[in-house]
Amino acid sequence: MSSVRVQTEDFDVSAEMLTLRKRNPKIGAVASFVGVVRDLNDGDSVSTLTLEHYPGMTEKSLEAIVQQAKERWDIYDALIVHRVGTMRPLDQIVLVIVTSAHRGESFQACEFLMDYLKTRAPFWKKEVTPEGERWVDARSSDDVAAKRWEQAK
Amino acid sequence: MSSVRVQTEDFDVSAEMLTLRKRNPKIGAVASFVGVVRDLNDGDSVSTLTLEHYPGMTEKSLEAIVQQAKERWDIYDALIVHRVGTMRPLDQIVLVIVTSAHRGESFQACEFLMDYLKTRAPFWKKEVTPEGERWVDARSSDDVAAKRWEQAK
Amino acid sequence: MRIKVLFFAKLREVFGVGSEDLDISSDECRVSSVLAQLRDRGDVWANELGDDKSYRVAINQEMTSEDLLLKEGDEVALFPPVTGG
Amino acid sequence: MRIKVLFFAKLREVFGVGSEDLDISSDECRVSSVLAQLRDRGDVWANELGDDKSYRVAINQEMTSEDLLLKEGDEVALFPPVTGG
Repeated sequence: MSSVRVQTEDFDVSAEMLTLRKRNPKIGAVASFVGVVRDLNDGDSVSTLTLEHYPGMTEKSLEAIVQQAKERWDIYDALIVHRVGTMRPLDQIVLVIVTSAHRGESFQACEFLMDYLKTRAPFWKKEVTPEGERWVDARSSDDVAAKRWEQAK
Repeated sequence: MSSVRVQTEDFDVSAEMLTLRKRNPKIGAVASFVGVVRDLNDGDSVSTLTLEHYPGMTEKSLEAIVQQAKERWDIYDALIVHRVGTMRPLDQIVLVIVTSAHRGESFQACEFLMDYLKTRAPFWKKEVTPEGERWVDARSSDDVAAKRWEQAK
Repeated sequence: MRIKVLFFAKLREVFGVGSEDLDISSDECRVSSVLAQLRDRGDVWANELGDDKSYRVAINQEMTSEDLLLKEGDEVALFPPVTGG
Repeated sequence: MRIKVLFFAKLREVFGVGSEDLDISSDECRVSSVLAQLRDRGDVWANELGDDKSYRVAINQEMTSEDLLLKEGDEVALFPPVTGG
């Protein structure tokens, strides 16, 4: 089973965790992250958010990121589910789950996966606000977050 | 609604997340951790694990830890659910969920809550192995993990 | 003066009791006085609460490593290092 | 020599096209040659791919900041900094 999925449908965190966990009774730690559509961005209210991606490259880049996490930390498994298409405030956008024997590795790998996904996976957000449609700008804080992992370790 | 719960029943991660999230459309990040019973500990197979606690002090200490996290990071909410009683391998033991606008705060606060919970909340684990019953020893690595937060910031 | 003493986990098992009311004769009672009085029972009490053993103390449901002064009705709990999560 | 060029997000919208086959006349074609050829179209092309603009390049679905040599059939994608997650 692939550890990355790009889909328009919503996901269920409990179900995804169970699928990952069932495979391995040695798992003691499950760290996860869910990204959610906010009703406010850069001071404007957001009515819808549309995610575009680069089919083919998206899956490849996510798989490469998972592979890096597995090489770097003593983890059992990692899953990335990223939605594309149009979403509304409170909708779930992205899910990352990492399993390991002890908690430190899961926490670190989960944050690493999010930081790398944010700067390396070809997704783009367009939001609709009262001012009209606009493409979301990349944040320099995301570059800073991703760079941490190059220095550390 | 209290942000900490001690219970014998299992919990559903998705349902707990939804309850936390519903309250606030400004949430963009949901970090979580689930601790799971492993079938192996210190080299011996584990058939059951029993959690004892100190009613009253448990809730107080968990609430104090959540309060500390809220003072320290810009987060919206935090939830701790900890099970007591007898569990088996693959069972969920503990759940921590943190919500915030951006992901860095959620990740940090979630790991902090687990590290502090591990060293400050009055729970004790007893496991049944082929060698018989035994109380689980505290790990010095947990003390080290908790100490990090005193230096950092 | 009377205080309440609670024992948890391994201490509860070894002592065979989870909770007891303890009468303290001295006027000024500190955590160390309670521990001394319990150790005086000898056997498992002296052993488990010995200086070489690591156990934790909570007063009125708050962990402390200080030798605080106790008052009538205080709840003193003795237990091993915690292992939850 | 023919390569495939893809545009995403804002670039796709502004150029009004998501993908096109591009014939390159020169024998040695690098990323910079493709960019130069696109900029020569003027207007939004010259503007969006100007030196002052920040956009990313992926060759055969891998991001790169190097001016690599391209070969027949390569897939070159141009897009703004990513904003997923």
